Amino acid sequence: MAQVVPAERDLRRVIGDADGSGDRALDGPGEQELLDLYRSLVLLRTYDERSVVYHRQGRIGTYAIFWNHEAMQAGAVHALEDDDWIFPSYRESAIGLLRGMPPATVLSWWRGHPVGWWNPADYNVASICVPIATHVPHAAGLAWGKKLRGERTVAIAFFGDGATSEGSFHEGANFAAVTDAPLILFCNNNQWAISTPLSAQTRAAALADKAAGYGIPGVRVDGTDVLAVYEATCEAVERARAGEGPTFIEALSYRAAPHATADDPRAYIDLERVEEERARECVGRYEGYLRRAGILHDELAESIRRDATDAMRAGIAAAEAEPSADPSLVFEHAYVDPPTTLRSDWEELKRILG
Amino acid sequence: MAQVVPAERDLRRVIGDADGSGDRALDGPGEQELLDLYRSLVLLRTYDERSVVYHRQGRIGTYAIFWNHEAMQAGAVHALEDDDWIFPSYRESAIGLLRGMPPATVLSWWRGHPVGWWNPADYNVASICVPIATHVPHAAGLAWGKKLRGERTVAIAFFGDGATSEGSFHEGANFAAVTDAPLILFCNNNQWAISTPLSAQTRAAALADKAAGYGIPGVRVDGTDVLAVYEATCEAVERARAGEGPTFIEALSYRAAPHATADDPRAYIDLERVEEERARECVGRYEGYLRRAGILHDELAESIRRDATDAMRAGIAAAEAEPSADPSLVFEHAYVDPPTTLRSDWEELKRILG
Amino acid sequence: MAELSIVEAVNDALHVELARDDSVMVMGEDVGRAGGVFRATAGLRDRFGPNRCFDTPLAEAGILGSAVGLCMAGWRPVCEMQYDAFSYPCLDQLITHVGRYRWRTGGNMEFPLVVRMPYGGGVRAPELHDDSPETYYVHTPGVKVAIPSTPADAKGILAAAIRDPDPVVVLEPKLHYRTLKGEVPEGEHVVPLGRARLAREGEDLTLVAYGSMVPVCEAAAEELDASVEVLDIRSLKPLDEDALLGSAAKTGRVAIVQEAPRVCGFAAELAAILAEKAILDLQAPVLRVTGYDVPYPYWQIEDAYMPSVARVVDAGRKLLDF
Amino acid sequence: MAELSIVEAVNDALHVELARDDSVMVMGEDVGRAGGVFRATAGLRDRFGPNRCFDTPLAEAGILGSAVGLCMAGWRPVCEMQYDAFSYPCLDQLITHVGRYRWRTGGNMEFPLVVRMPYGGGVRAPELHDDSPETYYVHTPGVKVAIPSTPADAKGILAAAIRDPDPVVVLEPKLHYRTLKGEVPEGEHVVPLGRARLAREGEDLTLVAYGSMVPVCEAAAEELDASVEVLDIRSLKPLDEDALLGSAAKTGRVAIVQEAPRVCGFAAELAAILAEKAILDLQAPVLRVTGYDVPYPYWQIEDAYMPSVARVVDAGRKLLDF
Ligand SMILES: Cc1ncc(C[n+]2csc(CCOP(=O)(O)OP(=O)(O)O)c2C)c(N)n1
Ligand SMILES: Cc1ncc(C[n+]2csc(CCOP(=O)(O)OP(=O)(O)O)c2C)c(N)n1
Ligand SMILES: [Mg+2]
Ligand SMILES: [Mg+2]
Repeated sequence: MAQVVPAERDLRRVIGDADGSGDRALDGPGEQELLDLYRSLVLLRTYDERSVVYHRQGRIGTYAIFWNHEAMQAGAVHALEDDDWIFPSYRESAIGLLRGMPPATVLSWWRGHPVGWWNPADYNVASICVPIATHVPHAAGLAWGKKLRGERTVAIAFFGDGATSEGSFHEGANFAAVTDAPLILFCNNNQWAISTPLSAQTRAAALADKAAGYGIPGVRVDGTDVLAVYEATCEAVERARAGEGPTFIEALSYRAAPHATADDPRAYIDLERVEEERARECVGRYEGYLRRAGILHDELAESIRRDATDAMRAGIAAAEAEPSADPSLVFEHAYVDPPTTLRSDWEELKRILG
Repeated sequence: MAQVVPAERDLRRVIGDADGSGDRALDGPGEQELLDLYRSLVLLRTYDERSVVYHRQGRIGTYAIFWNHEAMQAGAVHALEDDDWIFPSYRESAIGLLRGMPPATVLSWWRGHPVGWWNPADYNVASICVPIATHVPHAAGLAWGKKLRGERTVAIAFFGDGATSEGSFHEGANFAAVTDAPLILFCNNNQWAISTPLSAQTRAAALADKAAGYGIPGVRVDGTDVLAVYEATCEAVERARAGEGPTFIEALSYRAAPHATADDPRAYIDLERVEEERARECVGRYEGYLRRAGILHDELAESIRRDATDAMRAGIAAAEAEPSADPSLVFEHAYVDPPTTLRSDWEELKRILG
Repeated sequence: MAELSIVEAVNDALHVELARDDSVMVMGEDVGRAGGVFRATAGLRDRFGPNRCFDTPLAEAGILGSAVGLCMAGWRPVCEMQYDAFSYPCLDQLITHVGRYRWRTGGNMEFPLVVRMPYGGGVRAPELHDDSPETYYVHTPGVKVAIPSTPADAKGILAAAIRDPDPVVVLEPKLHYRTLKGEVPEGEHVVPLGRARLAREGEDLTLVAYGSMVPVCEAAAEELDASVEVLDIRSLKPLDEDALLGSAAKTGRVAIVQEAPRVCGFAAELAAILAEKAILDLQAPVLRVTGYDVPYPYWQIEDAYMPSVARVVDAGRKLLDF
Repeated sequence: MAELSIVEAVNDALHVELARDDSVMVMGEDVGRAGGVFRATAGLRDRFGPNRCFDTPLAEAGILGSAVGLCMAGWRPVCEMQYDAFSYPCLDQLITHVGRYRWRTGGNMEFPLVVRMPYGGGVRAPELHDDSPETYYVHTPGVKVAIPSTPADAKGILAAAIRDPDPVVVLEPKLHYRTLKGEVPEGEHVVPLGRARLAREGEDLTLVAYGSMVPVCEAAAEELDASVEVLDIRSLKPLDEDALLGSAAKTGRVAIVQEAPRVCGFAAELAAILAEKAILDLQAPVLRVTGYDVPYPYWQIEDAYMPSVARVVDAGRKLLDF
């Protein structure tokens, strides 16, 4: 009888328990880098928490909350160089902040304002992908195309557990594997796709078990352990740059917030489990680690948080200071060389708008 | 570093070498059943070889050759009961013969004649699926739907190695796994998708390695060993009926004939390898096994072949005796309750055709 | 009769039809535990069990493809696509199989499935939550397409689609899901496909629309200083050609309003029918007021994209002045 | 000038464009080792290497999706879909990304990719090798669509598509791939998108078509006892509206011929444009001669499905007698 063999069953961890048991030191990052990573976590956390407030205040539209996903996003991005490309889903909407994108840009995106649309080449961050998993082949194509040009660029695509059910995920992963593309398939397994639990999404014991089907390594990490994510991604980047092709990383966490501001999870979620997860959320875990290691103390933490809060305050102010968008933009940007009808349509509309 | 772990690396075999070393007896099938299996193989082989001739004679259209795939088709179907459903691709176009479908029906299909369209419920054989892998979700839905109704029906979907790259394969396999559908995913891995070799299709060491990603067993068999195919499928059927869900079977063979009558593989294939494969083709291998076991002798073999040839002769005669199709059929069958425009379109066309 | 919103009417239809016929089942992303992201399927899982209201994996082609197989097993699946633009992955199954399978069996098997989804813009949503994809569906042979504009029709047309022996795609105007309320007959209520609805009678000008554009036309009719007829097509395929030609014959002036991009939109089909069959009745050009041939814009400027009352009024005036 | 078939002209265009610009690459199923199932890509792999003519896995959404990423890396991918109906799995990528990505970057990134495929019926092939899918493409904002009918245009339009900074879908009439030969300029040859071709001049009646229906119209023009103009649209988006309106103004009688199913076909778009902008010029109804709204039939009766010379002549007579 055939067997189902797991890829890497045990979750990789670097950060230990609250009492410090199990903490592991990482080769590589020094104090400054560890603190930079903390800054990124705090920036993302602050972005997320402020955005929920802004939404309630009617200052941004529907918003996909990423509370407790910060460790996956920051841990993975810190393993990359700035030339490496990031392909985010809506869940990683603010990941550009880690590449210097102004908060106002991301806030504008959620405000449905055209200044929220950026040039991917400015940050090596692709546009936010709204339809599930359809950006996975883009990332495969970019990684492969860069390799064909002799560049050493690596790409990473972020997607969720639900996304692994889509044909696009499958086709993109296979393309990347077949072309030995330097791609990291980063699966944020928060165990929910809106109201659908992981058990209704797959029968696989672990999502990383999918990797073998593409002939690539499948790695499992604790997605709330930013250092484990960082370490696993570093290894994947190394393999990719060495020409060894893609890696599938499954980062296990738990969605401890609503799917988005429009969602009410009380109808389907286990609230006790949510409480547990909120108690061990990823920013606090890392903060504990840094404090235990003597790298972080109250004052510094406070100033990092203040910087992030200030950045957000400036960001929303800048976003709100944008003049309202010109309706002529309806007709812009779809084509380099548009059909002439778009011009006459705009002339007519202008006349009617008066 | 993560590992790529195979499902079942060694090919399962029952039939030994030409000298008889390695032959294994199967529990289960008696002499009659073994001979019935032989009859099926010969019927398929005869269908295939005659069809290539008919095509050359201009009596059927383009035809997808399945020479040396007979063991996979017959071996798997013999493991089923008649109530079980078969979902063929174009490569299994004549599989209905094993369920009593007249050769004329299949020949008519390749002749582009409406009498080649059958009612799937008459044979529990779905329509031939032309677009790659798109029937996999159909098979998943049928298997699941039958289970929901409390029936004990099992379904099997046949597809190729190339098909495993399609999103439809992935989505169908996952649906079947998640619903514990009694489905057998039967992959005819003949190592080519037209001119594309397996190595350009996947980086997986074995296609059966994909099974773990769906949380289902992945089995590998020698696809030219009809008894190995039979045995592995019997086990998969048993699991399915026991409520244990789908099995992925990878049957390894080699496409030792052109993809279809329109294809010239000399541009891309290794002709020596083809010769080797032709020398150990599946019908001859089974014939050797039966002879060594004393079950088959010249006279019986001859009469079985004659029956098949007679059936084909009668089949093509019947297909060619069909009156030519009525153009009114253009407007039939798309709808139970068609838009009225179809009727007026036909009235107009009739007037013009005169 | 109860006063219901459109999404409540959809929910009502599903409750009635699942109770009436135990081969009807609902499937889709988040239709079960959550009752659908718009709550169109609320209460079904509790009432009929998880097999009759099934939370699928996140895979639209898988949903529609399995639905084909479910039909073969005797079910009548009602598939929800979560949003218009997320239905595109299912187009392959729709075109290659849903519209052809019955034909492929020589008319021997039926595929009485329904694909339903919220469609259209104006809801201040991020990208790809706003499309009007009816052309992709209506151009596809073997499927029927309907787009209701009122709560009563939302219920009655969905019921008709579920009972129809052929595959039917139903697009529901999400802009009015909760904002448009109306009387809806209780219990079984079926509005046959293939019949247009005269939303407003008039003599001078016909405004033709369906779905979310019907209220826009009604408002424009109010503003225009003429006797304006508003024809709600509601069933795109089969189409009530007689109603269209009848109204054109009566008024001689027709504007067609659609939210989708213009090129090859359904308004083009209606205009082409008029150009062929009403040419002697027409006293003016046939005008189309449509979305533009560009991606649906980010929401701060979506109002400029959507056919507005002002644009319809402008077209109406042009026709009346012609 | 060489006398080439359509598929040879396509092959010629690819050779010239790959030699001219080393960011152009060809990708698709069987395009490399086999040179394409129709041999449209023959010789490219040997000449330019396996990276510039790449045999992809069997996954159409994967092909088009990777092509999007390849554009981001500076490539200009030319994607082959093996047959019309096998392009449907790529519709999702086309609609959600190919047509929107430049817009989504505020016009900062270009996606100069091409999707090319053989299309259409009449080739005695099994199911799903015969579709005319242009509506799905032309209705999609952000992409351009062209369908040549002659060898020279097959080369020149493909070259224009490859050089175009926007995504372009090119459908090639497979019925005439090998049977229709014509003079094709050697070396670089570009036929700009957006210009129709007057295939035949006439005074009494205009037959409008593109792709495989152009020869049908030319044959019908011969049979009709009148001065018949044949307009080869060839670029569906951008469209040469002036050529269409000009011919309609001249003859006052227009029939539009398309192989695709009727409802929301491109003939509807052209008829709608005429109904809006040529209403005073028209001396007769605008007729459409199209495929029917049914699945493309099995090949023994496909001739009854395809718009025939007899059907076009019949429409022409109706218009002339009107
Ligand atoms: C193709 C497509 N189908 C459906 C949706 C609607 N949708 C948005 S988020 C979501 C759930 C995604 O779950 P998962 O992949 O686990 O990512 P998560 O949201 O948990 O990060 C769904 C179904 C979509 N955006 N795209
Ligand atoms: C969706 C789709 N794309 C492309 C094709 C054209 N095509 C027909 S057979 C084939 C190769 C299939 O290879 P495989 O799955 O290995 O099956 P085999 O033919 O070897 O049995 C291709 C590309 C198709 N039929 N459907
Ligand atoms: Mg998730
Ligand atoms: Mg194969």
